[in-house]
Amino acid sequence: MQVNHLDVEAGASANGKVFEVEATVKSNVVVNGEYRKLVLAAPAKVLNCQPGQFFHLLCPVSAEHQPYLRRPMSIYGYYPEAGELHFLYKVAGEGTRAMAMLREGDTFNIMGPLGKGYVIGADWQNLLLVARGVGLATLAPLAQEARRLGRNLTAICSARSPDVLMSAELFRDMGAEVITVTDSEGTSGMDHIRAIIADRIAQNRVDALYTCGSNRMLTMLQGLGAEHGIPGQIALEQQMACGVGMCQCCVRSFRRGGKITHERVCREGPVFDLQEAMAW
Amino acid sequence: MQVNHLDVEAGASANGKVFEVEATVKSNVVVNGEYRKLVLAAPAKVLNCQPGQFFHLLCPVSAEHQPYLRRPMSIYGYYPEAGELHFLYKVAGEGTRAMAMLREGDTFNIMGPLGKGYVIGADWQNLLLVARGVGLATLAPLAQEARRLGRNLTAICSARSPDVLMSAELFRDMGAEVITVTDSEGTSGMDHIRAIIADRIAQNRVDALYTCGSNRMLTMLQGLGAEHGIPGQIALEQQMACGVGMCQCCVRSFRRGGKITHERVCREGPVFDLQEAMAW
Amino acid sequence: MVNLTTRIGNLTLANPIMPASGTFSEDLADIIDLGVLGAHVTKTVTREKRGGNPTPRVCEVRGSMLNSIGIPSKGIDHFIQNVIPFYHRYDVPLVVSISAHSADEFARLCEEISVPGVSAIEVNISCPNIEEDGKAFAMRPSSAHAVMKKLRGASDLPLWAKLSPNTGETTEVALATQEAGADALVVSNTLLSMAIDIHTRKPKLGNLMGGLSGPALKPIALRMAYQCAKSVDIPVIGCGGISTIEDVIEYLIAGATAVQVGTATFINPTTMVRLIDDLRHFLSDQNIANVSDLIGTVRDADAADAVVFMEAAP
Amino acid sequence: MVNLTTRIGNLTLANPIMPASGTFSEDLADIIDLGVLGAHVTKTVTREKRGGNPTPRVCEVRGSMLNSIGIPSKGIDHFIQNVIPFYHRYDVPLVVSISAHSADEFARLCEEISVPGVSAIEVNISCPNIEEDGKAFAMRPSSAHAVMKKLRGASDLPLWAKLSPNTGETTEVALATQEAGADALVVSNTLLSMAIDIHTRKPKLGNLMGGLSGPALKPIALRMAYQCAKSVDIPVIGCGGISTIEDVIEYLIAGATAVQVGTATFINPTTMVRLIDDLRHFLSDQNIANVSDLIGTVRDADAADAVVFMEAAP
Ligand SMILES: Cc1cc2nc3c(=O)[nH]c(=O)nc-3n(C[C@H](O)[C@H](O)[C@H](O)COP(=O)(O)OP(=O)(O)OC[C@H]3O[C@@H](n4cnc5c(N)ncnc54)[C@H](O)[C@@H]3O)c2cc1C
Ligand SMILES: Cc1cc2nc3c(=O)[nH]c(=O)nc-3n(C[C@H](O)[C@H](O)[C@H](O)COP(=O)(O)OP(=O)(O)OC[C@H]3O[C@@H](n4cnc5c(N)ncnc54)[C@H](O)[C@@H]3O)c2cc1C
Ligand SMILES: Cc1cc2nc3c(=O)[nH]c(=O)nc-3n(C[C@H](O)[C@H](O)[C@H](O)COP(=O)(O)O)c2cc1C
Ligand SMILES: Cc1cc2nc3c(=O)[nH]c(=O)nc-3n(C[C@H](O)[C@H](O)[C@H](O)COP(=O)(O)O)c2cc1C
Ligand code: FES
Ligand code: FES
Repeated sequence: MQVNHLDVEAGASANGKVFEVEATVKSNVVVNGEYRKLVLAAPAKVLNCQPGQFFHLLCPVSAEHQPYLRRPMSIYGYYPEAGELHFLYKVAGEGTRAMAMLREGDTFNIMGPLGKGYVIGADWQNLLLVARGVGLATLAPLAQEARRLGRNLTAICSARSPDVLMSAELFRDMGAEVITVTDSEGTSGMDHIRAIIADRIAQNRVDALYTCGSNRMLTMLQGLGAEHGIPGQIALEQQMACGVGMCQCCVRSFRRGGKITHERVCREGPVFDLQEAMAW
Repeated sequence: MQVNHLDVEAGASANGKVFEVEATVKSNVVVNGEYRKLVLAAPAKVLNCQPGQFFHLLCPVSAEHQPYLRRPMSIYGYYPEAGELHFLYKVAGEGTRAMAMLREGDTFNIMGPLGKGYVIGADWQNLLLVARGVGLATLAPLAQEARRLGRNLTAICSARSPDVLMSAELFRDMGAEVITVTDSEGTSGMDHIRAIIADRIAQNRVDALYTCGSNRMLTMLQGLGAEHGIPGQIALEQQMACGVGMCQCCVRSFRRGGKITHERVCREGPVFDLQEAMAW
Repeated sequence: MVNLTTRIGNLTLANPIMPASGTFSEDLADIIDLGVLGAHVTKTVTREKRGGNPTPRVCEVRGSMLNSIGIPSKGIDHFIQNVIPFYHRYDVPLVVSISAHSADEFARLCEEISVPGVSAIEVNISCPNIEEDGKAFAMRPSSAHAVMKKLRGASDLPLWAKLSPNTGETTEVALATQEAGADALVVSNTLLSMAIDIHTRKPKLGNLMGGLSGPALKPIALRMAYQCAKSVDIPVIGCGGISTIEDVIEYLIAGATAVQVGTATFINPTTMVRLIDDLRHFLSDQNIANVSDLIGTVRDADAADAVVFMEAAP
Repeated sequence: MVNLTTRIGNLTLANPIMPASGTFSEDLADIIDLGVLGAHVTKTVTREKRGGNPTPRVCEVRGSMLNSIGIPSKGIDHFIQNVIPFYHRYDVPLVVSISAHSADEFARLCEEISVPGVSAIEVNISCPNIEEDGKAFAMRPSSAHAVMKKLRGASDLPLWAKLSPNTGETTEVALATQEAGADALVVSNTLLSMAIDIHTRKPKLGNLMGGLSGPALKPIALRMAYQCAKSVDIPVIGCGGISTIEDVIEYLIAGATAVQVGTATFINPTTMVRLIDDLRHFLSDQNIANVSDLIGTVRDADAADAVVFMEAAP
């Protein structure tokens, strides 16, 4: 169905910010039961990424799976030196099922990097992020960037049970202080997370809040941020067709200057100001 | 695209003549540059075939090839003891290109056996066939059947040049007398073939004529048959959708009882009376 | 345990799966047991013998097909003597599809074909009306109404009107046929299309244009089935691009009381048998007791704002 | 060596490949050089600000997609101040797509948008005409004629009328728009369709129904392009399901003077660049000097009887 074409040099005077390229699969393995990690060998030109940006992926067509549109996926890791691009994904439907079929050596058509990522303010020393589930994929590069910039990072990692807390390890490896909360231990409720954060804010240990969480997480963090005047950013999702800003299918509503505006998640986002985002 | 389902037991009281089954590829190799031979492991129930019958093949869908309709293909060989079904095919377009991708161990959805095959009259001792190109696939099982019935067979094998005369070998193996004619030697012209056959007819050595040849071959054999009162049969082709007689897309015109009739190649054929067939 | 029966007017079908006209014949009995189907629907027949269109009569397009078979027909006598008796052996309602180029001939055929063994008549109004400007009866509410009215007078059998996707007035035509006495709607026939061989530069069909069927047609025919089910009171039979159980369920939820399977049978001749089986499993897996519990359950008031499912965090 | 230029009325395009409205924007400049395209066609704009339809606005169907974006618009002032100037940097004709719900508002918009930098106006008449019964202008010859006539009076720029596949009167509408002064036809827009999530039982689009685009639309839009090219004298621009060079050639052979590429750009953003390249290679491989030598060369008189290619024997 899709046209499998190989790295068209798409005209000399394009901006050269976003590329459609054929990457090569290095590995594609199950991590932690629920998630899969895809490691691609990708050309340097697409590895100039920002944390929070995403790629738009052309999932492979076969007799069993025939996804048509591309699928948006956060960058889980970008390593220009190693020429690697990582994705962490959960098998949800036709597209991700097709992705799960990718084998070492297969080519995989990807387009990116896309969208606006997280920003770390020059004077923000203490960053706090709250991640759950696949949201980890979106926030991992932020931790890496925080370390590069020498900022302190606290990561609150939420999961169903302690054994799926792979994020904890990852953030610890990146030098973050990690707090784990789980459903099975009854520690992942909003009230409890709020209390943890409020406590740190009281100690002046939070300059910015980051998340890509759920509705409840958004509402809770908005409340905290507003109350204490702490800036925050959230990565949002929306169904996408083009992924680059042309089709206007991926709009969401935002509160800005007392009015409701529509913004494209693929272009103005996927990372938005925490206070402007609207619960849904 | 297609539904890949596995051997539905399609209701107890079906006639049980034709089956949709998943066969397994044993090999799929190039023979003689222009042709490919596909060997399948197939269940016994589909191996109760007649020479001249065909199967309707669901060529595999991939990112590169997306054939939709099935493709009709003559049975090149059926071996109930070995559980094997053979096809000989030429890569022509999307469907046969997809077939050429089949690898050992792949499953392949086939439907058949279909159509009416060649008939060998009880009192026909001396059979003569004229085969060219992929037509060999259609006529090979006839030679096998002739041997089983202890009839004499003469095979006139026509080809572009002597080195593509793989049919000669095959028919010789089946105990036939083989006459080869080739374009490169200038022996494959209709006049020459006609002369060879007329000569044998004069010697009373031809009781029936068989072919699946071209228009020119048809016209030539019709002339000979009519002149000498020798019966004959020809296998014809036509584009097919259903392959079993439902859609009426595969009709061709025939001369019968002074009138022109339309017959379905998939159902009333693909083998028809030589004199009734019409040049096209 | 689960109840697959469905009612089309006064006919009760053992299950909602039946073939589409022109994609089914006695020949399929070589492969499946025709006795398991919800109904048998025959290829459209005309009163007179007809030859059909020139070959090539089919071609494939990306993931679907075009056909311009036309309506080759051996005529009504042959049909009554040979085809109808074949189906006597099955305890399955026989639905006969008919067509004609004028309303009067249509009505005559309808009357003549109303013989024992026939349970319902499907009226293929997608053929050109040569008495008017050659546009198919199904294109306009007025011509659809006129022909259905005549047919209604010609037979007491249930009349199923088969609509065309080529019209811009789907609901108007649906309402007109209901008003003229149709007992059910079949939605829909094939959509006028074309394909050209870029090497020979010839149209791929001998008749230049032909009807699109198969998966590509599904979203269009589904929309029509939904529109019809919303606007008429008679049952709607969905048809167009059905090949999987998901397709069947989608049509039922949209409001179809039964479905017809066409092109998919060419790809997998056992499709209908499998769909009946799959439907049984789907219903029991979902604890749905009756097929009828699914019909028309589309939550069309709740369509918008489905933003919640966009959460990545589970 | 090969000449890719093509003429749409008094406009000469460097090549016949351009984007379809709503599937293109300044943003694509991040990925390809917009300067290589035959024309730039912008997303339909309305006079007033508009919000567009509720989400979800797209979904996929087998091998194609549906959309119900609607026409979110920042209004004409924003468009004139921000969008038109962006395209000044390219030496490529700028075609602005406009729409409105009444003929008068349409004409006002047409006049106001006829500013320097705009080479042609594409008239999206697939939107409902709220002054009549809410059916789109493109559905009927009369309403298409009326609105085009008003627009013709409102601007001296070339007017391209974009037709809809939802009508049953394609050639009648085409003739009516020509007669009202259209300079070219774009054939066609998306086809009304539907999809339902069988698990939630909700329509997959927030707006219930939406337009089918992508490969499934091709045989339908190609048929329309052929019908239009046969019946009108003004150029026809083919649009619908184009993603490969074979698709482009098929439209040109059918009679299209140029083509628009829509959904394929979502799948491969470099599609148009590749098609221009492929077209050049196709022509030179086939020893065809000019794109124009292909246009309308369909051998429609020779369609039938193509039985000869069925020979197995070579
Ligand atoms: C910016 C962004 C970043 C994302 N990052 C990740 C990630 O790192 N890891 C991960 O597992 N998932 C991520 N998602 C969600 C991911 O895109 C969906 O899980 C995926 O598209 C599902 O496709 P499918 O075919 O398997 O599912 P289906 O349900 O069959 O998809 C049907 C359609 O809905 C769309 N869709 C379904 N779920 C979502 C969703 N949550 N967001 C947007 N579109 C959706 C699909 O793209 C497709 O078009 C991200 C989404 C966005 C918008
Ligand atoms: C009864 C019968 C037996 C046959 N036996 C053999 C055989 O043993 N070996 C072999 O190599 N070929 C045989 N053919 C021809 C074979 O079916 C075609 O070569 C094949 O369908 C081409 O498909 P494609 O997708 O590769 O080509 P495409 O040209 O892409 O096919 C396009 C469409 O045209 C149809 N088509 C194209 N050529 C033919 C043709 N010659 N006959 C019927 N339909 C055609 C295809 O099925 C398909 O639907 C036979 C045909 C028939 C009818
Ligand atoms: C080869 C073929 C022949 C058909 N013949 C008829 C016919 O005679 N009468 C009719 O009403 N519909 C006919 N149809 C249309 C089908 O009944 C059905 O409406 C259409 O194919 C859509 O369903 P599908 O997508 O499941 O095939 C035919 C379709 C095909 C593919
Ligand atoms: C997301 C999307 C938005 C569209 N918006 C418009 C539009 O604003 N105006 C318009 O005339 N056509 C619009 N179209 C229709 C396209 O211009 C084109 O006619 C149609 O998609 C068929 O071409 P394709 O199959 O190549 O996509 C839109 C199509 C899509 C997919
Ligand atoms: S996905 Fe097309 S604008 Fe965002
Ligand atoms: S292929 Fe359908 S009747 Fe012969």
